[in-house]
Amino acid sequence: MSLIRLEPRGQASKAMVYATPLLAVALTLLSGFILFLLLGFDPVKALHAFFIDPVSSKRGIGELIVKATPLVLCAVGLAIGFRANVWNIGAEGQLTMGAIAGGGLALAFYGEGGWWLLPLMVIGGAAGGMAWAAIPAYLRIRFNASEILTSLMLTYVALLALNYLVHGPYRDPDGFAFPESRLFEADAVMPILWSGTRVHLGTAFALFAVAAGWVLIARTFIGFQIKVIGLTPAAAGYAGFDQKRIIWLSLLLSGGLAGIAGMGEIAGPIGQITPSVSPGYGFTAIIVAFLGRLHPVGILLAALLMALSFIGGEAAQIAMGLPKAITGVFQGMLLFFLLACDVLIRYRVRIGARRAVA
Amino acid sequence: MDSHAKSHASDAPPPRLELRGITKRFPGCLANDHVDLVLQPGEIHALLGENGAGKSTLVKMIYGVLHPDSGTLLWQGRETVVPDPAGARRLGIGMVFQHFSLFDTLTVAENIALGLDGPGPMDALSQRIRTVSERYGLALDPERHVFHLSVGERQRVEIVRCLLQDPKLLIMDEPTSVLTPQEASKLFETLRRLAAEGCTILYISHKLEEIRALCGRATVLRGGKVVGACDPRLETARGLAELMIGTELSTPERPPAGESGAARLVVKHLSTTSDNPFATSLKDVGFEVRAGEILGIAGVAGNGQAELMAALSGEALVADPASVVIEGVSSGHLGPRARRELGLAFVPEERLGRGAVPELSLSENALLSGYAREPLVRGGLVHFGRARAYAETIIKGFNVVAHGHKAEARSLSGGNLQKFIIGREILQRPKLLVVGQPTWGVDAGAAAAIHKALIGLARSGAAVLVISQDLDELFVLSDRISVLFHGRLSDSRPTHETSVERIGLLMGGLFATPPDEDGEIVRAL
Amino acid sequence: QDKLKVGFVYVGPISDHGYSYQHDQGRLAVEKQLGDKVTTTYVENVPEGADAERVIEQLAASGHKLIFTTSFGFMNPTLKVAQRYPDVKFEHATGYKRAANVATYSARFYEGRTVIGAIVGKMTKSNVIGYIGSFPIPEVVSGINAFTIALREQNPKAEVRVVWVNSWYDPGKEAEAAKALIDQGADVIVQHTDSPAPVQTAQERGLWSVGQSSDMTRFGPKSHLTAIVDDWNGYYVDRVKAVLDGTWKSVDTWGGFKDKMLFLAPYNPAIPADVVALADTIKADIMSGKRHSFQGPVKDQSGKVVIPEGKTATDEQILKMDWYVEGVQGKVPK
Amino acid sequence: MSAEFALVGPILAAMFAAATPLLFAALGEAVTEKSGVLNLGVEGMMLMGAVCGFAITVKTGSAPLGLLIAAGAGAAMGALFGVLTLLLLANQVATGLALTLFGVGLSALVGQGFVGIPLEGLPKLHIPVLSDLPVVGQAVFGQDLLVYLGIAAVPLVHLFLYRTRAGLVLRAVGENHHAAHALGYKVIRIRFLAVMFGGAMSGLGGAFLSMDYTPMWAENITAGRGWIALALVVFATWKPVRVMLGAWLFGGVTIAQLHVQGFGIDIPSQILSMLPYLATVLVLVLISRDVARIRLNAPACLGKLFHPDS
Ligand SMILES: Nc1ncnc2c1ncn2[C@@H]1O[C@H](COP(=O)(O)OP(=O)(O)OP(=O)(O)O)[C@@H](O)[C@H]1O
Ligand SMILES: Nc1ncnc2c1ncn2[C@@H]1O[C@H](COP(=O)(O)OP(=O)(O)OP(=O)(O)O)[C@@H](O)[C@H]1O
Ligand SMILES: [Mg+2]
Ligand SMILES: [Mg+2]
Repeated sequence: MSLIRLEPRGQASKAMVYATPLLAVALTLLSGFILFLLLGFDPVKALHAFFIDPVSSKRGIGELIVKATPLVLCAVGLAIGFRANVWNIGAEGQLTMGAIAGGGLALAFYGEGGWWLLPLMVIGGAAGGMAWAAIPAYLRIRFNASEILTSLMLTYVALLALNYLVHGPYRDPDGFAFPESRLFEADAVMPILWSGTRVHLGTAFALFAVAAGWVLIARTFIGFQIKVIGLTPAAAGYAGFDQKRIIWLSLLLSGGLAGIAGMGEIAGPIGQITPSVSPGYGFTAIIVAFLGRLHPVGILLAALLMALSFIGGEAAQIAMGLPKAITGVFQGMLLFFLLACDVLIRYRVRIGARRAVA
Repeated sequence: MDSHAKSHASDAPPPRLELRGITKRFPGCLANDHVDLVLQPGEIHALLGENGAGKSTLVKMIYGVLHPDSGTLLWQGRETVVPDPAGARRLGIGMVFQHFSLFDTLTVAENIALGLDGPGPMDALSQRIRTVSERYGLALDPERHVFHLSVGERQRVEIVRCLLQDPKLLIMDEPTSVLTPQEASKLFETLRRLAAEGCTILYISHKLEEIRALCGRATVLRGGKVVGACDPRLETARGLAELMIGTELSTPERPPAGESGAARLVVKHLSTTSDNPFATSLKDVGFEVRAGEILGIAGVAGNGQAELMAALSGEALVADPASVVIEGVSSGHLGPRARRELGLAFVPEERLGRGAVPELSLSENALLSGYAREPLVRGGLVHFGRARAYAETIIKGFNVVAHGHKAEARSLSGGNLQKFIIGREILQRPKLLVVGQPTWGVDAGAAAAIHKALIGLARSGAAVLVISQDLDELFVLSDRISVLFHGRLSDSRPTHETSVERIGLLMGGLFATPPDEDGEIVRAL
Repeated sequence: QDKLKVGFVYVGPISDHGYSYQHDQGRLAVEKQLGDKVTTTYVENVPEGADAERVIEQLAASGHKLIFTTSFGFMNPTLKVAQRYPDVKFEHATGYKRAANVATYSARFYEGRTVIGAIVGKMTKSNVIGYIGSFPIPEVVSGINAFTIALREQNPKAEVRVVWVNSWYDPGKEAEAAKALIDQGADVIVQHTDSPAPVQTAQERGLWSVGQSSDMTRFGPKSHLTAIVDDWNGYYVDRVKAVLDGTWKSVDTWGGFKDKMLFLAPYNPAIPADVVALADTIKADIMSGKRHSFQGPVKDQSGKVVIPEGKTATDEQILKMDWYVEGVQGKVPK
Repeated sequence: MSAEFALVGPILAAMFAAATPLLFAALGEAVTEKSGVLNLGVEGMMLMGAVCGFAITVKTGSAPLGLLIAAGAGAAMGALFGVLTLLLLANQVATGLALTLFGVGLSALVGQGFVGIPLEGLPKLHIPVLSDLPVVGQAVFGQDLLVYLGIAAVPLVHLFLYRTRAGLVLRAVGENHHAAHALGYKVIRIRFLAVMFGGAMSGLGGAFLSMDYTPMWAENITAGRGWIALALVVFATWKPVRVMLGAWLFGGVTIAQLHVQGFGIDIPSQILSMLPYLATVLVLVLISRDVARIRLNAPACLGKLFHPDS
């Protein structure tokens, strides 16, 4: 019998819900301090570069928001699906399809755009992501094919499709045959919300998604159905909740949000269609969703933290030549601590052996 | 070894097992409070108590699944720590769990091998399984997967698993709640034989008549404490029940049925096919339930009850809409929600995990089915205030013991959760209520309350259909009884024109019949 | 006086021993030669997307006065940042857009391909050449064409089979592509991807190979004929000096052998002396301007003359090249 | 025509090799998942195996030692995952993804000094007559040793899972952890071992890449193969033999599309590159309709957290 053991709490501890992230960050700082020290970097400077420098200017805060935007959009949708046991891990592909569809509209109406073009692109982006997510949904419902596998495989297909398009049909005719589209014209570019930064309209969509996601989860009957299906499918069947509808709903919703995220990237900070629209936002969003405990507000915070760890890694490279690889290790540690500390919400740690029996 | 015994005269053989001051605390509840218990070799000893009295907790500690916080355990006179179930098995303790510890996708032989230490090669084990199961009359095919088996057969697996290790103490936690009377009496024969061979049996059941017939001693637990001991053969069932609950038991009155009213549920030529090869297909089932009456459907689980429940609730749709008619509306093609809106309410056999979501609060569980007939959802938004109020109405109206509407469903004892679910359905004022196994595993007090509520509902003009394997219960509740066997339903008989024996015989199909003629014979009887 | 801060943005890890590695060698040359007057900073593994602009701006904002952005995908982000930081000088590799404070530079990689085409033409026995392409961009397509023209000049029966792996660096995929080409009869593997896997595969099968980006001899000493190696050292040192001297101007530099922006890795000793001599002659002719990689008449796959007799391809034609010359199998993906 | 036919042997040979890293990783993950644990960190574990195996081989010159350490490194990553998910009850999906992120970074860090160093591949089997047989000679008898090891692991894992008591206990734990606990099995310990086995196999899969397939170390050398391996486990409904068939299907289509390109057929390479993914989805759709079979093989407790007192 071990000396340290976990004892279930009768009820989840409210205090721990808020305390554990702080504890995790403290542990990360401590172990980061040791890691940097061991690798021969000034730990105080490194941690400062990681966590403080990036957010000590308006531009930095703006960049943090820009980076968190697609993560929030993808993760809110995914979280709704995960709550219903719908394992969409292909948000990256849906994001890419959103970029392909939304960006395709920008190119199709190049030179003849108007105020209507951007709304059309948003709809197109959402539709592209939804269409891509509809395939796993259909295959799951009609053929019982695991959406884990199909959505992942379709991600690779989407990335290759994007690659094909930028080398072919989407290629800038005046671009010396380089694999990029034209730069979008003004009508097809997301307006900047915060001047002097790159914070764009996509952020408003992300915030709206957080609010709407919260209402959906916490207030609506659909949200209740999702919860029941996720926890106990048999009870959902008993209550008459339509699982197929929820599978469709959650895949289309997460696909649509991912599509908007992708379209927001190309019409926002990128401004054209390039072969790599996303550095893995769709995958990172899965971690974000769980770090945020599948709750929209939690996701917002988790996305900001993830974004900070990415940007902090760059800042540390620039400020003190910390190699990129260390960033990955450090990020992994942060995530491990965050995930591990959550145990304290439902369990309390008991030290000392169980009373030896008889 | 005997000389080590401390508390007994050195010439008397020590008891097989003695518990002294066993205490076990769970977060928020004291499940066992200084429990003392003595079990002699060869005795069949009953452990009685209401739901949540702490019976399962106590025997799990004997078997090494849980560990006491304090107290001592003496095995054959010697102070012993049971570290884990494997240790218990080495001592010669076997246990059949209340909730089966079986693995659905493994075969019978594999399941049994998992419960043995050093089971040897599979072929030899299969042979041993056959031998033992024949010797005790517990037929089993070692090669079948468990999810093919009926509940009764599953229990046989557990029993055979214990018997294979020649136990000196066999613990049985509510074994008969899933058996037909005939199966139960066969089990009793087996147990008596084992006892005669010197094996001690610790027997937990809520069926007090059984206890009276089987056990030579009984220990009664209430709120985790031992509150008494007796010889059950000298007590009445009522007396035992009152010992358990500590107050007087009220048995439900059954006022005579009034004029039976309009047919609320009409089932005609209901046949099902399923892409699940392990389901029992229903074959041309037909019956009707009228306003004001209770129809009982008897039968051993696995004869199509699950399929019938699903076809009635709408969880499974049937090909011909007209084969299920609710309130005059052909409903075979309607889902549960639409059927609820027609006036159907439904209590499934599985409470936790179908009738209620374990992790959700009672107010959310009130919403689970309450949304259909109570104004709990408005414009797509949940009205949590009303859901809470509804939950509190149920809790109050049905004496559900729980820490208010915020309590999670899994924190309730089986009986209290069942009262909550039945209350939730009844308070929706259904025109038709379908109930599966209303009191399985529920203690006598709660069972009486549930029976009273069902009868009350019927007398107030609703139609009630009860599907159960507990014949005593069906005879208390029903106006008419039918039997479901191999997917076919017999014609119904008024309860007073038939007997437990006859129905029991039909349920077991204990007559030689070519399978394709089952239906005919059932009908003929 | 403060040292000049110079920033470098790489698309891959500096440890790739290929494209980004070579750029970083240039940075190290700057440090070595001008270390008392400059400090350098690099950011590796920068994705070509929304992140690039942030990294570039971060460098500009943190006092870097000269910033090299070393991948095509950084073109538009570089220009956007350059607009906001008019007093910072930018150098963008392989792009075609310039501004007052943005210069561009690239190497005439195709010149190297002409030389190896001649070598391979002499070395092949099966007359089937396997060519592993990364992405069908003009730089790679013009390389294939320059190679094929020189190849067929030596060996008119030789043909080139191209497999695109859609990646600059994926050892596994490149090895698989090399195997497939070898199984189809190729006895020389030429690559325009950055990992040494094709060289290793050719060595294992006992066949010839040509490396890319850096000297890959040690991955296949028996197989590696030579490699086209990028060399940014001289250019980077020159440009940093220009900033220090105040003579920096926005120009477009497209340098070849003559400008020392590329060179060939040491020839495999197994190459016969006459072939080495031939290669050296061609190289010398290119440097002296006597020879051009695309010297008319050049026919496309349909047999149509695209570059007439007596003419050479214009820079624009090369920069936009999206067609194959005769002798290449298949079509350019579009 | 005959030219194309002559390619059957080489295509098969290349297919067996291309499938090997997937096979190792997916077999290991199948065992892990059979015990009820979903570890999405395969990519990270493969990378750690790849870099450690390579580094040790370079440093010591001993390939067997390198393989051993690769397996050990993968197992250590698995153990880390086990500590987090089995002892500290962290969410398995998120922890697996974090493990991949961590593995990518750590392997790059460890491998910094090993980039650009060449390594001899592992020895190939050459059986004098058999290896020279037409068509199948190369494919069946001329492969690298690890290729045979991967294939040999299939029946071994199958026998372990379905013919030994330990395998039975492992499946039982994945099927119903509460029941297994009630019977006295150490659910957490068993799962820990299964996760470490999965890690070791992933490590070997990664080491095959860095020590044999393309004997070198480069950041991210696995290039997403860990994800494909994960998908193959679902594809195979957790059955070892089907894992192998899935790996062959994927490897085979990958190789075949490269040949199609080599012949100069006028289909964009990106479209051809989609084929392995699409083929996997297609076959999955065809076999998924048998709900009962999936139910019979899917570990019912997959991804669920277990605590003995609740
Ligand atoms: N793992 C657990 N954690 C917390 N409380 C528990 C746990 N197991 C049982 N309890 C509580 O301990 C008490 C005794 O439970 P136990 O299962 O022993 O009752 P029982 O007498 O077997 O009831 P029943 O007749 O319903 O089977 C109950 O209040 C129950 O809620
Ligand atoms: N998502 C939820 N899950 C579970 N319980 C909830 C949820 N949201 C609210 N509740 C609980 O429901 C109860 C009442 O919620 P709410 O404040 O919406 O209703 P109210 O304001 O009392 O009702 P009314 O709208 O009629 O005024 C509270 O106890 C709250 O904790
Ligand atoms: Mg109990
Ligand atoms: Mg209110």
